[in-house]
Amino acid sequence: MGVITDTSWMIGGPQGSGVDSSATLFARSMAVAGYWVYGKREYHSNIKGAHSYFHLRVKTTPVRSHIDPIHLLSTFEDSTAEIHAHEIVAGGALIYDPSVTKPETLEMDASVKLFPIEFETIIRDLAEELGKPAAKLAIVKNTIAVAASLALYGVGLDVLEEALKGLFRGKKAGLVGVNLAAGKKAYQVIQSVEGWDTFAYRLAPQTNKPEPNSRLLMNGAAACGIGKLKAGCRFQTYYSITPAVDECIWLEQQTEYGIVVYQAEDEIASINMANGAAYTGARTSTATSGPGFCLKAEGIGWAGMNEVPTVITNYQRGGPSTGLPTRNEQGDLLFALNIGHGDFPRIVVASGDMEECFEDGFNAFNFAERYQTPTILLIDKALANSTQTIPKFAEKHLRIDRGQIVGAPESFNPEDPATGLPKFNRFKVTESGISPRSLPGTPGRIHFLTGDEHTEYGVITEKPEIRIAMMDKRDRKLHTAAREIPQDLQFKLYGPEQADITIVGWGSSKGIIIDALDELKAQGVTANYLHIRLMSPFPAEKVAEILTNAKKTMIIESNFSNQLAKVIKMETGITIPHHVAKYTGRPISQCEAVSAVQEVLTKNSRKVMLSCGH
Amino acid sequence: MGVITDTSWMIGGPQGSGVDSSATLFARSMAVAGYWVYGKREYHSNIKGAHSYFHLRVKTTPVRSHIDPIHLLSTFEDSTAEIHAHEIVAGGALIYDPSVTKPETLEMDASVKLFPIEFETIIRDLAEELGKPAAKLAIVKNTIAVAASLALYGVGLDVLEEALKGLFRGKKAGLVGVNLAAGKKAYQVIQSVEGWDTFAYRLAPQTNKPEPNSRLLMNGAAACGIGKLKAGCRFQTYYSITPAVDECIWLEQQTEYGIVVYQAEDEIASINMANGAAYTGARTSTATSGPGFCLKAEGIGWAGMNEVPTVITNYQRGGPSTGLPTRNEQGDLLFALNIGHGDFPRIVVASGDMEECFEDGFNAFNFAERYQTPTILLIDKALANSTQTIPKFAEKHLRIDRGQIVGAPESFNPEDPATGLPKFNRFKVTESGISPRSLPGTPGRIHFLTGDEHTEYGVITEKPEIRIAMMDKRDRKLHTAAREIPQDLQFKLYGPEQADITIVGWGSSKGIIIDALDELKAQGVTANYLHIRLMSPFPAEKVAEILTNAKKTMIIESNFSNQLAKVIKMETGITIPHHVAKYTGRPISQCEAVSAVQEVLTKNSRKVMLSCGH
Amino acid sequence: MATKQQQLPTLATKVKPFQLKSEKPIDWCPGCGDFGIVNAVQQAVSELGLVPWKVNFFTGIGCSGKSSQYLQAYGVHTLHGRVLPYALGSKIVNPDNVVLAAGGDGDGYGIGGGHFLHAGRRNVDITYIVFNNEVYGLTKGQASPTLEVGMQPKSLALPHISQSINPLALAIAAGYTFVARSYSFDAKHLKQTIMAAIEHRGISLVDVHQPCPTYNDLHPKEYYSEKVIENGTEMPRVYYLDDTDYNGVVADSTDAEAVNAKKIEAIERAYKREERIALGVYWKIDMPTYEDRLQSVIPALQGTSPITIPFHDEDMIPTTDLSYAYEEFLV
Amino acid sequence: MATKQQQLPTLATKVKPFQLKSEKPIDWCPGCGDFGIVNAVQQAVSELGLVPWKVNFFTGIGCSGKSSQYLQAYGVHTLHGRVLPYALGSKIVNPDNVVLAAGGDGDGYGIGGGHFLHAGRRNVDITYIVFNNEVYGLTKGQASPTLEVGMQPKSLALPHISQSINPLALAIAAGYTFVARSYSFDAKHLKQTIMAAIEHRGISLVDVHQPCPTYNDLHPKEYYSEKVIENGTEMPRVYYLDDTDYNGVVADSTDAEAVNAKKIEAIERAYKREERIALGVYWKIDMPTYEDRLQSVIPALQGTSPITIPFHDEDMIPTTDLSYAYEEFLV
Ligand SMILES: Cc1ncc(C[n+]2csc(CCOP(=O)(O)OP(=O)(O)O)c2C)c(N)n1
Ligand SMILES: Cc1ncc(C[n+]2csc(CCOP(=O)(O)OP(=O)(O)O)c2C)c(N)n1
Ligand code: SF4
Ligand code: SF4
Ligand SMILES: [Mg+2]
Ligand SMILES: [Mg+2]
Repeated sequence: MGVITDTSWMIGGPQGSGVDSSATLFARSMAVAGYWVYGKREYHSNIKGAHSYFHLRVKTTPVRSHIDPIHLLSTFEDSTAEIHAHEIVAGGALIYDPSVTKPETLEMDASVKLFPIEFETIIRDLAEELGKPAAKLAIVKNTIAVAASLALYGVGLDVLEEALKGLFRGKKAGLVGVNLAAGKKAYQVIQSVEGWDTFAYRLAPQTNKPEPNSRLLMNGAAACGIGKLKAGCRFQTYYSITPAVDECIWLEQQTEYGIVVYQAEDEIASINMANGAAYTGARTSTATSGPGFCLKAEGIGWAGMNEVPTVITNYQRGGPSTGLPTRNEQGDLLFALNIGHGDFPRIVVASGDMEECFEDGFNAFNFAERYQTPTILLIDKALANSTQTIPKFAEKHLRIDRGQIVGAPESFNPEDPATGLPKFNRFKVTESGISPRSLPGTPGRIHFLTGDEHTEYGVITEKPEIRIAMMDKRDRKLHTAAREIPQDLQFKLYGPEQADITIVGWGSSKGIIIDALDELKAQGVTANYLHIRLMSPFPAEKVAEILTNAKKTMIIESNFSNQLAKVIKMETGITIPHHVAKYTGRPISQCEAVSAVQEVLTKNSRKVMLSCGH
Repeated sequence: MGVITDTSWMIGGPQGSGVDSSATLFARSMAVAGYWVYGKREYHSNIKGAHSYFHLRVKTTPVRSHIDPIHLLSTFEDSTAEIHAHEIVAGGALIYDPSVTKPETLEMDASVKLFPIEFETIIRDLAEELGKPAAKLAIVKNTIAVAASLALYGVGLDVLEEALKGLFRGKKAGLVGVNLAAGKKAYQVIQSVEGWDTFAYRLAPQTNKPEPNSRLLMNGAAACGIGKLKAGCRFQTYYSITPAVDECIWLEQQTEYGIVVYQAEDEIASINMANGAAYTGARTSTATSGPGFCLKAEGIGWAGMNEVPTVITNYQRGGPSTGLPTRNEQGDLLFALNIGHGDFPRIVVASGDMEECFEDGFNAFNFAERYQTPTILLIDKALANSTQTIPKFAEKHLRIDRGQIVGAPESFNPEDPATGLPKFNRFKVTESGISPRSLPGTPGRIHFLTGDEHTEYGVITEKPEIRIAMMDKRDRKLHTAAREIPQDLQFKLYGPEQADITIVGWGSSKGIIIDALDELKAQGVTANYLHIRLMSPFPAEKVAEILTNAKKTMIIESNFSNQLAKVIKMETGITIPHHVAKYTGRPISQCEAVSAVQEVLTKNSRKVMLSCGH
Repeated sequence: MATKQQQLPTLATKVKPFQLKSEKPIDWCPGCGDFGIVNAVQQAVSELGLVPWKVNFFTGIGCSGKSSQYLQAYGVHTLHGRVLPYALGSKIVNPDNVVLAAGGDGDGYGIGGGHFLHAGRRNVDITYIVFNNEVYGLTKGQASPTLEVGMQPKSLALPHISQSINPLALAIAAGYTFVARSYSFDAKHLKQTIMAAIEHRGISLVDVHQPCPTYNDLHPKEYYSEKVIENGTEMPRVYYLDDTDYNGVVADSTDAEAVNAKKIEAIERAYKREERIALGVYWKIDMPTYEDRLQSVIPALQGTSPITIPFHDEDMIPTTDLSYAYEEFLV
Repeated sequence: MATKQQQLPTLATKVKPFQLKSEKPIDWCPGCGDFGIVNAVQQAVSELGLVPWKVNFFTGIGCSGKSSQYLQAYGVHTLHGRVLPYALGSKIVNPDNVVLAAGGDGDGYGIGGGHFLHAGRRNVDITYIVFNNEVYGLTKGQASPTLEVGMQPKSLALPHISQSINPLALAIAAGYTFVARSYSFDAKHLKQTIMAAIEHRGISLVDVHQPCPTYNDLHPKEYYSEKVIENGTEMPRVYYLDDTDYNGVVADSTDAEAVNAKKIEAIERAYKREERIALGVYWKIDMPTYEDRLQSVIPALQGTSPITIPFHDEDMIPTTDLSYAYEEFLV
């Protein structure tokens, strides 16, 4: 009996048919069983009908990436098997509905085990038992497909029950029963198929089971949202756009925290409302994706000029233009670094995994307020929409840093309004570049803001000497930030210090490459991974040092032009000789990362283009 | 008696008081006298009252830059002398109104010659002679200040008369007389001052006088507009903004040519209307400046994705944000190169002088249509607003290139509408990356456009293999352009092949640095100048070759962060070790350029910051 | 300025609606109102006998925005909220094409609100069809500007706390010269309304009530076919202005007083509070178009159009004589 | 939802208008109407006894936009066309401040047209003053959206070929709850109108006719002080709604029918064709503000405001308990 510790499962179907909830149920079940899960979601820019799928990987140890082969493909309609059957490995399995799928017509390895399930029959039986119309029960198809998979993997019904309870809470608790009943029937069907218990990819039982409720099953969008909540974000503006809208709607639901989520008339209103609110003193952010990010260019420049601490989360998706609106890309790096006309400081952070999404969501406000400058978070769609089991976030080490905010001066006498009127040098020229800030409403600290060049008091000026002082002052903040931001928030080298090859990357590739390091090691290659997180101010010196000392360097990015490689070249002059790029909108898999490294090592390829995945 | 061949003249006053027209009259007069003129205009973001001035340089040979010292300062009110008197060189002169200016209170070299003019008296006398109310004649102050200057420079009254005739044509011809009469009186006053004819900066008569009407006295905005007209531009959209509005209003006045200039409700409408019109087949452009350019980001990306030939002129001004809205900067290079999310090809050209503005304004449409991609022209305010005498533009070598436009297919039969319906592979994957284009209205060539990734027919797709083919195809166009665009439109090396130092620059610095080369030579320094004009596709190889072979390299830019140096580093890996930057919003003068080069040569300074000018 | 006759490019042999279907498979949700609208457009184009390759169909981004991919004509899927600028730019340079624009209520009245307003001021001869489903369909059901305050379709996390706009009243106030309402499942009325809008010379707005069965559970198809009680009697929800004594057409556009009075009447009609929904033309006036006015200030455009004026010869030598432009600069 | 009383932050000792002048020298053209508007704002703030440091003055970009630099209060010179988003964002997070917004007609009705429309839908409690001079002053006199079709002020190269908007009618249609017109050189009326607008709880629009002597030669100061012949008698150009029997105030905002009728009446008044110019309040209705509605859907905001809810302790340790947020994710 084959048991393994790492498996790859997929479920698919037309959009709107419940693929997402099936995947969530499956992931929850596996998590309840103590496994670690990583799931990636692929869907079209369509509401109903187009093919979508969820690809889940389950391991006995933490997992951060998907692999391309499928061990078990679970389907409940005709299209998924047609599209994905050829990806099932030898000895893998297919769960299908024999009334719509004819295995003999599929392009598929001959050794794939077949598990036909007559969905209609199960539903009909169930309907009879419960005395409900069968049409009302159609939705349990999803549960059946999941339960059948669990049976095959050797996961018990108790786990399914627990997972269903976690999923259907409060008003929805009534749904547990019927779904469980359907699940039971699916178990029976599977267990009636000959050889079901010798499935080659049956999972090894989890021996090192984490404490129940000690982990989170979460995606990057929610992780970032939670980070923002923890930071005290009280105003988030947005205009609906995939995939940024997920974070916004999630935050809107958190009514307990008093956060106002404002659906503005467009992204221009969003950024400028955010600027207005951030200036006023609320911790404020706005979230968007490429097309909306374009529209924020002018507002971001204004925040830079006026030293207003607005946080902007840009969820990157396939560009250019409307592009591949529901697909992955790391295509906005150069744009984010240069958005807005003229020179002004900005902080740009790119998160690499759930923990970074949470921490960066939190830190962004500290950076923005401490350095009084717009702070852009880059999160790619693969991270935003992927689900992962992770330990609960560490929170103890977190501190709020509001930077220099001053209250009323001592000279203020509430009895004498005139003492509340004096002007305040909000833009004082200081060595750090950071000036004390007062919030509107504070007596004795009246000042002006203007996108025009201005004096210390915020008064418009065109005087060359003030211009120079102010440009220099604003720029110094970035140098201060570069000095102060802890190095491990800037970049990190994963794997051995010395390696045959150093892989450079950013964003969602982090988990994939880290997982690939293990696989490479197993294949006899020592590789390490330089993960870059702080894009502005860019840690040029340290990065240069690491790259200069590396034996061989390569970069992996999910964009066409290898934008990070360009940034590194611009900042350090160093040319990374081997570029791996993926721009199909599908995230890189662990397998792809491994073979790209091997190709660079063995063939010395200068350019490797990846294209796995539908 | 001192005669010179190169002089620096200035007139100033509150905005709205006629400084501009005075300067134009002076420049025209000098041009009529056969001299060459370069004039730079400095003004506040204000309509009336703030100090503005026009700085003109007059030479017996062509001139492309200003110098900082003033030989003759002409004033008709109190503020200008107060602000600028200290800039007058020893032996220079001041024309002033003794009723408002007291020379003894001015910070000024003792040797400056004084020419008091009682403006009120002249105007009163004139009013009496003409029987008009004096108040109606106040405006001739400007002419008086100009005429007095001409007298001092030794330029005859006949020249003034000719210039006035050129200025006041058609309905305004009646104004020639009164202005000439005022001018005559100014001549008399000057010639009554002792020693007027021994003024140290009296101009040498122009012996090598160009043919009358063989030259243009023009600024960069008009030069670009003329280039667009010549190219057949038929639709220009804009939203008012300094300094781009000048080109637009000028084009609007050219009703003879049938060009439609559309003042849209904002810059977003401008770019997208332009896209709509360019797609439809009219040669179309839009013009803007920094804040408006921000708003065009999304539309530019759409044009890139849909291979629509829209031309965008971005008149750079002091940023960030509203910045120094009427001042100079070369601050939008990195933004232009990276504007819009995701990767798409764009052509970016930066014009360096009047001729380049004209040619680039013309070529932009050829590039846009041949490579079917948005084409961005960068012109800096110093170029847009400076006046210069130049030979009439060469036009003979110009050719229109509309790229691949196809008409109805042979299969089309006007009798049978069905033959007009077939779809057309507008986005055919070709080796050059360029696909045949059909304009709406063409039978048998129906196709779709969409900002989503699309098939050859323009149908939305999310298929990885098509995505790859299309990204690659679009990118290839840029390689084709890099191969095809003539090298002298990409960059040019001015001065000797071999030099002690190679200066790199772009935009309006061209004229200044070329003028500086002469001065440096006189000072014993051999320098040459690498002028970069095509920013995307960037001529990386050739530039790298020149820089690698150069003895020593430095760069001069009018922006804070030396953006071109960054681009060069990103594109070639080469670090230019000496950076000269000016970011006060005032253009670089020839003197500053010369001394910056000297400072680099003598002190080996890594960073030189320039700050001359009010 | 006298108003001119509409001249549409037509065929001797009309194409059939099925010939106007593109190959692209439609991927709207089953039961979506969008189907009805695209069908009506195909039928209108067919019935008017328009030359399909002279039809230029611009759409925004959203479920509705995909429509341009489904009509076999020159179709341009633009940017979210920007369909009007595209359509205007295209029509101004080439008035020979028939320009149709369409998009969602979020697209047109939300992010596109500024363009919506200003397009009314120009009166360029285009037809603009808005798919009004009260939600942002393609981004999964957030409120659009036509969703009434206090409502909460199932896709909203919290009840809606912004007031809705009245697109018809706004359009009339903004200067649109043809303003109508229709309903996506009233095939005949919708087709006829679109035809009338295309035939109208000037900018036409057709606001189409469009059920979104996936996100808008407040106003499904059933809502529109329900009977409502009015003055004690059962009446169909949907009825026609043509069956009432309301007439929104301005008889004489030169009588400024009368035009003004009619405009107020039309706005009042648009604001009328009723359980029922009145389909039809709320407002129509014949006025000079932007194209007409352009020709009056730019004589060089008379009898021609921006795209038609030649600028090069057969050898691609530019033919534009710059003398006129040079004049002011010569020295 | 019942409407609440306006509560403004006031001082026992009012500051004098001169104390509200900032040090920045004003650089408008001599005779510009803008002077009158800034004076009126200073006087209104003084007379209402507002706490100056709780006054947050947001302005757009243009000649008008410079105003925020001239009032000694927290002043924010925003971006062209974006003054409303700034003002709204600021007010929503801190309702304790008095938020004033101001800008040009190009700024507000042109590029800001979309925000102008949508701000009406929210009814956030701010006051918005528009400097209506029919031109783009700071960019040298191009047409603004209030310039009538066919007009050609001296700064225009060609006659204007787009129709103008009627800002009052649009604002009423868009949902503004206080809509008034005033004139920059009618110091008393303007001051009083601005005061009433500030006192109004909800979004107020004050459209101010403002002569631009430099570019708008059609409507100089003299135009406004001219007499016009009406029904055969000489009458002053400018008059007051208060002196007529028109009353734009909605008495009972819960009577939907009556509100609707009044709204139509107000729009009609705004469109009234006359040589004369009627100053005053065209429309006023008391309705729940956006802030009120927020509190109704987000209980955590009741009795507090976004900026007031604490999120850290004295040692800057975050105090937000994430348990509630974590719940759905725990496994
Ligand atoms: C600038 C920009 N912002 C946001 C989006 C995301 N987006 C796509 S469709 C859509 C809304 C669609 O709603 P609507 O216009 O009402 O059309 P419907 O789907 O309801 O037909 C949005 C916000 C985008 N594509 N571009
Ligand atoms: C995005 C953007 N576009 C254009 C401009 C240029 N601009 C500055 S002021 C102005 C117009 C001013 O007109 P208006 O709003 O009517 O104000 P006024 O000067 O008449 O008071 C414009 C277009 C800008 N600053 N930003
Ligand atoms: S989401 Fe709504 S509008 Fe979009 S296709 Fe589905 S039903 Fe139609
Ligand atoms: S240009 Fe007009 S609006 Fe601007 S300051 Fe001068 S007069 Fe006032
Ligand atoms: Mg919609
Ligand atoms: Mg204005």
